[in-house]
Amino acid sequence: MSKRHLLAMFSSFDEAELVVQELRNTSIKGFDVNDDLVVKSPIEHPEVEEFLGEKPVYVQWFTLFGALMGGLLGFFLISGAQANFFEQLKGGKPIVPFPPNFVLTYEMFILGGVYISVLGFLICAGLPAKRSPLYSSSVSEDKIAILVKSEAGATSTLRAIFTKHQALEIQEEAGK
Amino acid sequence: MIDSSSIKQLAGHPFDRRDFLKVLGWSGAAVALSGCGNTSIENGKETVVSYVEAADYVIPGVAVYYNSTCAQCDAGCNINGRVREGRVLKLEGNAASAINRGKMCGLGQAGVQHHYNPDRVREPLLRKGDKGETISWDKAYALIAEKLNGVSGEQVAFLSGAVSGHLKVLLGNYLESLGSKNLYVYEAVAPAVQRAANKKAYGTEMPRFNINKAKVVLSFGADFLGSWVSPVHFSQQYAQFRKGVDGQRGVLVQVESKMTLTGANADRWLVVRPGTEGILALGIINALGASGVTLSGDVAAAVQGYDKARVSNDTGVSVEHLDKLVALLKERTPSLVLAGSAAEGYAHGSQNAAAINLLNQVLGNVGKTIEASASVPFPQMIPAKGNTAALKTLNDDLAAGKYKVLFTYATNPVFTAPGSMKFKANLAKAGFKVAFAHYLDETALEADLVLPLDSALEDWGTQVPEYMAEGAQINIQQPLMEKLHANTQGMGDILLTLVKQREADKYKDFADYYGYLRGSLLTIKGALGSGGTDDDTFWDETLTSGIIKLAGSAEQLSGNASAAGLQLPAAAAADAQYSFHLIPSVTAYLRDGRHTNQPWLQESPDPLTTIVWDSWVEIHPKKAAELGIVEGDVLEVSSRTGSIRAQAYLFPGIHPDAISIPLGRGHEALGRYAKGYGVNPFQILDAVFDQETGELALHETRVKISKVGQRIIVVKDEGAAGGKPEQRRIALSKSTDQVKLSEEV
Amino acid sequence: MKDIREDIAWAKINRDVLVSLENPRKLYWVIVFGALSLFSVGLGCEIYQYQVGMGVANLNNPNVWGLYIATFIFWIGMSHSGTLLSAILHLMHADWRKPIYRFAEAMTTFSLMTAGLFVMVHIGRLWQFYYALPYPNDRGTWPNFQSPLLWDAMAIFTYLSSSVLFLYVGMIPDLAICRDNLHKGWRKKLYTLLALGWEGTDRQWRNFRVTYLTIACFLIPLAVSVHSIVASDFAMSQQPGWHVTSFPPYFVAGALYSGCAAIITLFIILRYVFRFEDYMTKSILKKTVRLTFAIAMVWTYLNAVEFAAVWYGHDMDAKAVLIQKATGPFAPFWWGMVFCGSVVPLMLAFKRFQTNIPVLFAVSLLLNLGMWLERWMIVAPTFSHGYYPWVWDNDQWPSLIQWGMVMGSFGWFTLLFMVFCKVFPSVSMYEVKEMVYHRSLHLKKNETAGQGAH
Amino acid sequence: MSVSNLLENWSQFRHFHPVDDKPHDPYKWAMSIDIDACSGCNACSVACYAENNIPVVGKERFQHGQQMHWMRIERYWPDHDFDFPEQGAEFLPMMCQQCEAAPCETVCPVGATNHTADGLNSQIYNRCIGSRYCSANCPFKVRYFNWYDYPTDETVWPAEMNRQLNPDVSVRGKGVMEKCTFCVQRLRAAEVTAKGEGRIVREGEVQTACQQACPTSAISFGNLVDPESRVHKQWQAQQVEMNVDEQEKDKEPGGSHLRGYRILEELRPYPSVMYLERVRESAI
Amino acid sequence: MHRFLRLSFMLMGLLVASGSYAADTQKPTLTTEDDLGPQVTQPIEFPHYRHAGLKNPDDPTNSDPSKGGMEIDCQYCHTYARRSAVAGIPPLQKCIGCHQNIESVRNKPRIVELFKYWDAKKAIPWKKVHDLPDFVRFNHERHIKRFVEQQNRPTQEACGYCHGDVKSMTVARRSKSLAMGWCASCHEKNHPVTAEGGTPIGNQAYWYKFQKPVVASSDGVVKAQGPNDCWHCHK
Repeated sequence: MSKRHLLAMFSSFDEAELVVQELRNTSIKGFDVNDDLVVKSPIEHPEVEEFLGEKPVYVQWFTLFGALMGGLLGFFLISGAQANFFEQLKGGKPIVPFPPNFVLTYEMFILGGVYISVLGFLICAGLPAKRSPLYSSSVSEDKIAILVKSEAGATSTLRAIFTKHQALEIQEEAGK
Repeated sequence: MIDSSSIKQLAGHPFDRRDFLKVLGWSGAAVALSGCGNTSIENGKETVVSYVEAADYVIPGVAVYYNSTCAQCDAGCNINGRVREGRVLKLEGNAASAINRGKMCGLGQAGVQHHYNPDRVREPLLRKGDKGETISWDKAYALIAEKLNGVSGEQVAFLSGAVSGHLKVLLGNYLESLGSKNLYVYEAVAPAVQRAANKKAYGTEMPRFNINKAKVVLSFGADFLGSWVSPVHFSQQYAQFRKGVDGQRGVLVQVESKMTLTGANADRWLVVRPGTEGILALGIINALGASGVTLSGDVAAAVQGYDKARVSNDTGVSVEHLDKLVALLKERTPSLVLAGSAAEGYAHGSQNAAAINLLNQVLGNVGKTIEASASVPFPQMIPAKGNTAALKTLNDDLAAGKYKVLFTYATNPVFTAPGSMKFKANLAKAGFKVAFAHYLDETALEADLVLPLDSALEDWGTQVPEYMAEGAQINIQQPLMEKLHANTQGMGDILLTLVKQREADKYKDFADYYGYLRGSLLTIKGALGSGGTDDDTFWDETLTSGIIKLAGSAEQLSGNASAAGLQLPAAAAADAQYSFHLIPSVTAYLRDGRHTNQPWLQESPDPLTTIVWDSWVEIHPKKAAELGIVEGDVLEVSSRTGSIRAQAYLFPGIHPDAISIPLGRGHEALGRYAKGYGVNPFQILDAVFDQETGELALHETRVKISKVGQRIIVVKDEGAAGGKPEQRRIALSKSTDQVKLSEEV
Repeated sequence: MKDIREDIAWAKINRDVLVSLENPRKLYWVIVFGALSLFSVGLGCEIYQYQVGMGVANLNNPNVWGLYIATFIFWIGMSHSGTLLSAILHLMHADWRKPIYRFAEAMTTFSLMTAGLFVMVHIGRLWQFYYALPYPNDRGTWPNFQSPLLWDAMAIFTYLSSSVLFLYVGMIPDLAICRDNLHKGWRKKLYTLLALGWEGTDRQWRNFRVTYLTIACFLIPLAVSVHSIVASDFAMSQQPGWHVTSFPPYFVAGALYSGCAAIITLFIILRYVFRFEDYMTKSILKKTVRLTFAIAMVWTYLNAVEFAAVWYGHDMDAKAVLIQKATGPFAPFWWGMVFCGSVVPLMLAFKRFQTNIPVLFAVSLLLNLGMWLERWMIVAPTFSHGYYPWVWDNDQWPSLIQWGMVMGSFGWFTLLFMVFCKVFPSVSMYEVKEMVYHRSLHLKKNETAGQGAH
Repeated sequence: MSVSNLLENWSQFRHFHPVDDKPHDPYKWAMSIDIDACSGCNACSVACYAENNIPVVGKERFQHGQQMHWMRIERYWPDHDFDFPEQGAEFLPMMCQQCEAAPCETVCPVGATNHTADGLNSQIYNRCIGSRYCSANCPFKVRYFNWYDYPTDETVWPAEMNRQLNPDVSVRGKGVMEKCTFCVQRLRAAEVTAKGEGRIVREGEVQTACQQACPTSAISFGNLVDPESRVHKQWQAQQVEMNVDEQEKDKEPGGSHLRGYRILEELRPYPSVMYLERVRESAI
Repeated sequence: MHRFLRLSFMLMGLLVASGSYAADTQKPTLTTEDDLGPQVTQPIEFPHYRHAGLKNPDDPTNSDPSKGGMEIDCQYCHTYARRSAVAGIPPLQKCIGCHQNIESVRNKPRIVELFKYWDAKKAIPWKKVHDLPDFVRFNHERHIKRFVEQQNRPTQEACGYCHGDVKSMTVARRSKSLAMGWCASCHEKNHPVTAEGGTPIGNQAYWYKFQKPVVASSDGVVKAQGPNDCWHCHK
């Protein structure tokens, strides 16, 4: 079954919200609001998340893991090196002194946290990604876009809904 | 690469002087810190240098130690040279020596820098107009023979520094062969006045001073820790003296107008008006008499009138100090009174010295802390002692155009003669001037022929020290390494060649100076106390120890100095125009300036001012404040003879009426480390001489100072804050009643 | 006065900012050329010093660090305000940060890169620099982790890389805008590559929000730790004048202070050079100025506390250093620091100066000078008046080589910054849009509320 | 395995030195300098130049404070107002104090300076990168930095002069820190010899160059843990303890009659050099 | 969701692996493999195999000297190694000492060359094969003492630790890396620290290898690891 993409542009979040609500209320065959709908916006807009419904974010887990591993790696790398370096006794301090190791462990903790968070962001956000088949550069300017994916049969229904809500422009993937 | 003094291998081996002195692959010490753990062969160092033949004890990487004698000054310290792969690396003291007992001063250690000095003369040079031309030794000898041809003995003169041992013998023989009696032995800073005074007082020029046996040492400007007579030996005595007999620490009182290194170590440093040391000595005698010490008639008569008030007034030493000093001298015996160059550098220097020696007599120190020194039974080898009176005679003769041929050796009069003598101009009147030189110093530059000498570390010789520490001894000087430059020759070899020119037959048995030395010493083997041993063994033992200790008898010491003829002038009146006394200070390391080209000495801070690489004018802070002078102000110091410029250093250890400039710097030649650093105070010395001995009165020059208007940074080690400990526990001090030295280890 | 006008069209924002990326004005080239020349001077000095030895800097044995370390701290300090404006204000939802945080962050990054250079140029054997890096090697050696210098290296590395990531992550939506709007050769390719295919989908924004917030959270303690570690270089040592408990907060305050001053300077320059009057409004400037004033007072207080503590305490050596600072050869610079750092900012308390651009420009430069002097006065006097009296007051006036490198660092920083401004949008477009959007919503609400009240 | 090593020997790694540590055995090199005997003559300093390949920097660099003397003689005037220094000057030989808890060691970023088993504060030239942090943290300011490349400098070691260089000691190039080593090359040679013979280094078997030269024998050097050594006896007689920051004897009211003290010991670097106070006669 | 978990586990594994690697490999492992240095052309091609090589095993009487080696002890010629930190090169005298009595090879080209140097009293400019940087100080004497004199190992084995199997070479060639890690790898082994071993007893074991407890092996010999003090080799 071939899926087709449809992109509609709106001038405001309000319109887009209405569209999403309507799509959610209308049952269209071959189109699932939660899976096949993507809202693109030029700014970060919390309301988008609200009207699309809660979706889980996993970046924090990466962060936690990265920070802990960074800290552990830091401490053991440093202490291990101190314990094995040829010449260790310095300034009357213990071979494995805590204050310096804490400082370095702390830095490694942050380093791990930041690095793995960014990694997590890329993974969770699916970046780097190929551009989706339908894209309008006006999204990066001031338009809100709704990209839907549906079976070929459903496009006209969707199109009707978009038009109803004053879509500024509707793009449709060229037929194969 | 591992060795140290702990595994010293004193070379007790037959001397086959061929292969092992060879410089062997010395690349080991070159630039160290290249990259990381790179173990490939370093560029330019691909070859391992090996021996053809090697004695069994010569092991690469293990140092060999040879005993020899230090030639940096006349004290005659015995050294122990560390040699590795054919290079001499370091000079250490020979522990078997009575003189230095394994110790070394910095001047002596810098001997290696004399040896390796890049500015040494390497080829015989003949004057061609303003330039020197390299010639061969054969030509040089032929030239000397030619110049001497038809010249009578009176027209030849030899100017030498202090010289002793076989070199002196050979030098005498050479002059004799020339029919000349004109040997001038000149040393710019020798204790010549003292020798004369000692001779008068004790019957010997240089008795033994037992500082270690004295409970009180009263020194009139004798810098025995720095530059006086035999400093390393006296330093050891001083250390014992400080530990004291029975735990009673020796007390050192130094009387002088400018603080010397010894003064800086004194328990009490008494500043006196320049030239009044003799007055103080007589005042002390007078006070001692007043406190019950018996004085002989003439002494009592001589010191009459030197009452405390007058002495205090003349010298500037307070009555309180005088009383304390007298009490101390009376209470703690034996004591020792020393007369140093600072007391003697005046027109009445001999009188000062006599007064001071008289004090020893009165205190009963003669025979206790002043003892007869052992004598060397070979009078021809005892040192020809340098003085400045010789220079004056020579200068007068030169001015009269008396000499057609003049030899100079081991002295640099163009640099050290007082400016008032106009020595350089007079020197030009000599016909043909031959300089035996290590460096192209100021005198060598004036010569017509310059003959390069071996350094003391590559030459043979014997030396008899003037000051005998214990028994008499003859020091052996032997090469520690192969010649550095192919075309230098030993002074002994040169003299031998020259004397052969005159009397070939007499010396035909001696191929070289080494042969001469060995032959001569073997002939007196018996007298040296080794009659029974065979020649080779004797020779090996001699070279191994580097010292021939002699049984020699002690000279007689006369203990009846008389006060007859003691006539001290009243304290000098102030000179309205030239208001300051100039004290040219003799520093421990630079002395008369012959070693200034050794960078270790240049960079070794002057102990008192911590100044390096430069000259300075010491002036008392109060006087400086009066005159608006601050540290670094360039001052013009003018005497009647001339003027020099140097920067001021405010120094509390100097009489306000005096300024002091150190000797030894201000070279116009000599080499890269000496030329252009500092100024030469010899240049402005007036021609004033000691009335009795005719010695130059070094401290008699009067100067005036004026600010030039320039201010420069004084190059010194002390921080700009002036080295004040500021209540920090850095350099601590206690007085004797707070310590229990006898309990110490 | 408004932070920003609500009626700016989103498309105009794009246009205005994008225009700053192209067609540089003549003035731009003049600045770039000047910066390049300065940098070349510094580079020349470093090459000379590398060849001949550190001695050409006229350092000596007690005074071993000189201007290098002082300027190092200065640049490290400079970096902190980027983080402050960006991360702290982000967490606190102070949306006036939005038009100005981008360049502040760039400033953070570049001043860290400049600071790093000073660590390099001050090393005696730069060619062996890698000995200080912890890497397994066949010799079995490691750097000394007890050394505050190593903590420094680690902290700076963490801070620099995290700041770059923070800057970059925050810029992705803007890079996408650039990608979509610029159509010329290398730029297009660069932006396409860096935008990572950002399309502004809901999933991207969702993760973006969390990530950005997370990094911001990490950056704040990191920034504090970085500068307190720099303070540890001194405070962890035993030297009088350095061994001070209040050094870490003092350094952090000083860092924020100099950073804020630098932000004002750059704010004014950018506003003028790129004609960002609509975005970098006087209202925002005023807020920044007030923030600066507050920090200046914190710094002044901490300074006073430090001196007071030393004065009140029984540590004679530390006291001696303090007296030396105020009366010794460093006195002109020390009093200069007090004047520039504590007296000059009092001007910022006056309302009429808070938006007076020429005055603010001059003041901000003076503040920076004061803060540079502060760093020098931390480093140099202790060397010249430490525990050991023998080497006291042997102060060394820095040679032209040192000054050349200090100048060069300003050139290097300016150069980096100018290049950045032409390659990357120095005003965050998407966030300005957000700001405008929220303002207009707010306005609408107010209007409706107002109407209702009638 | 390093982690297992870490866990197995944890208590070893947490030792503080020298406070609760095992003593140095068989060697702890230490010195004592009698500044009453020291005449300030500088012979030690020159000996140090000769032994340790120290460059002579020349007038201009000396003026800039870039001198390299590992052993310097400090001259202090007594601490009160005077017209004339009637008690002379105070000379203090100052070199690396080989601290047991050396402030320089902890701060070196590359670990080029460490504490050795025989109680020395080592300086590894080939490891040093020249951050100069050690010097910054040295209370005595006895560390000297190679500001220029002296080995290649013709004015420092011209062609023949470099033949004097001691092959046992590295010649330091530009950019590294150096300092007094207690003549470690001699110590190590003696230790190796002794080891080959199955014994420890005997008293008097090894001398530092400064001690060897000192005309007044003001410097004693030896093995502090060897009860036979002079240094041990002196430290004991003077009641100077290594691991304290204030000596018991100094706590006595009115002070002690013992002369031994260590400079800046209140900073707790635990220096290995004990000085004996200068003495001046009270009767004059 | 599972995707993330899988990834997390992978990442964790990666970090643990790299972390443990980093923490566990500070010390080089003992390496004995060869690391050949460059071929060096010597002025005279000295045949080490003839002098030090094993005698002809097929002919224990070694009646034919042209076959096999002569099993001369390394120390016969390299006498300095046991007496000094540096091994040096034997003096020419050493070669001549034997060869003037061996008429059979007197006319071989290499020997003719050798005598040319001897007659001219010129040292042979041998090329360096083993060279350490100037800041590294290796003590030959100490190693010979330990291995040959105290532990009675064959000289060739002891020398071979660093110089390789010289007896099989013509002209010697560097065959070990001689880099610091290589040296250290050997010193990582446990050494006896008893008086019999020539080492003074004391806390040295503790100081030698700070973190390692002294190992008492089954034979009662107390052991510790080699010196871990930079100043032993770098001064």
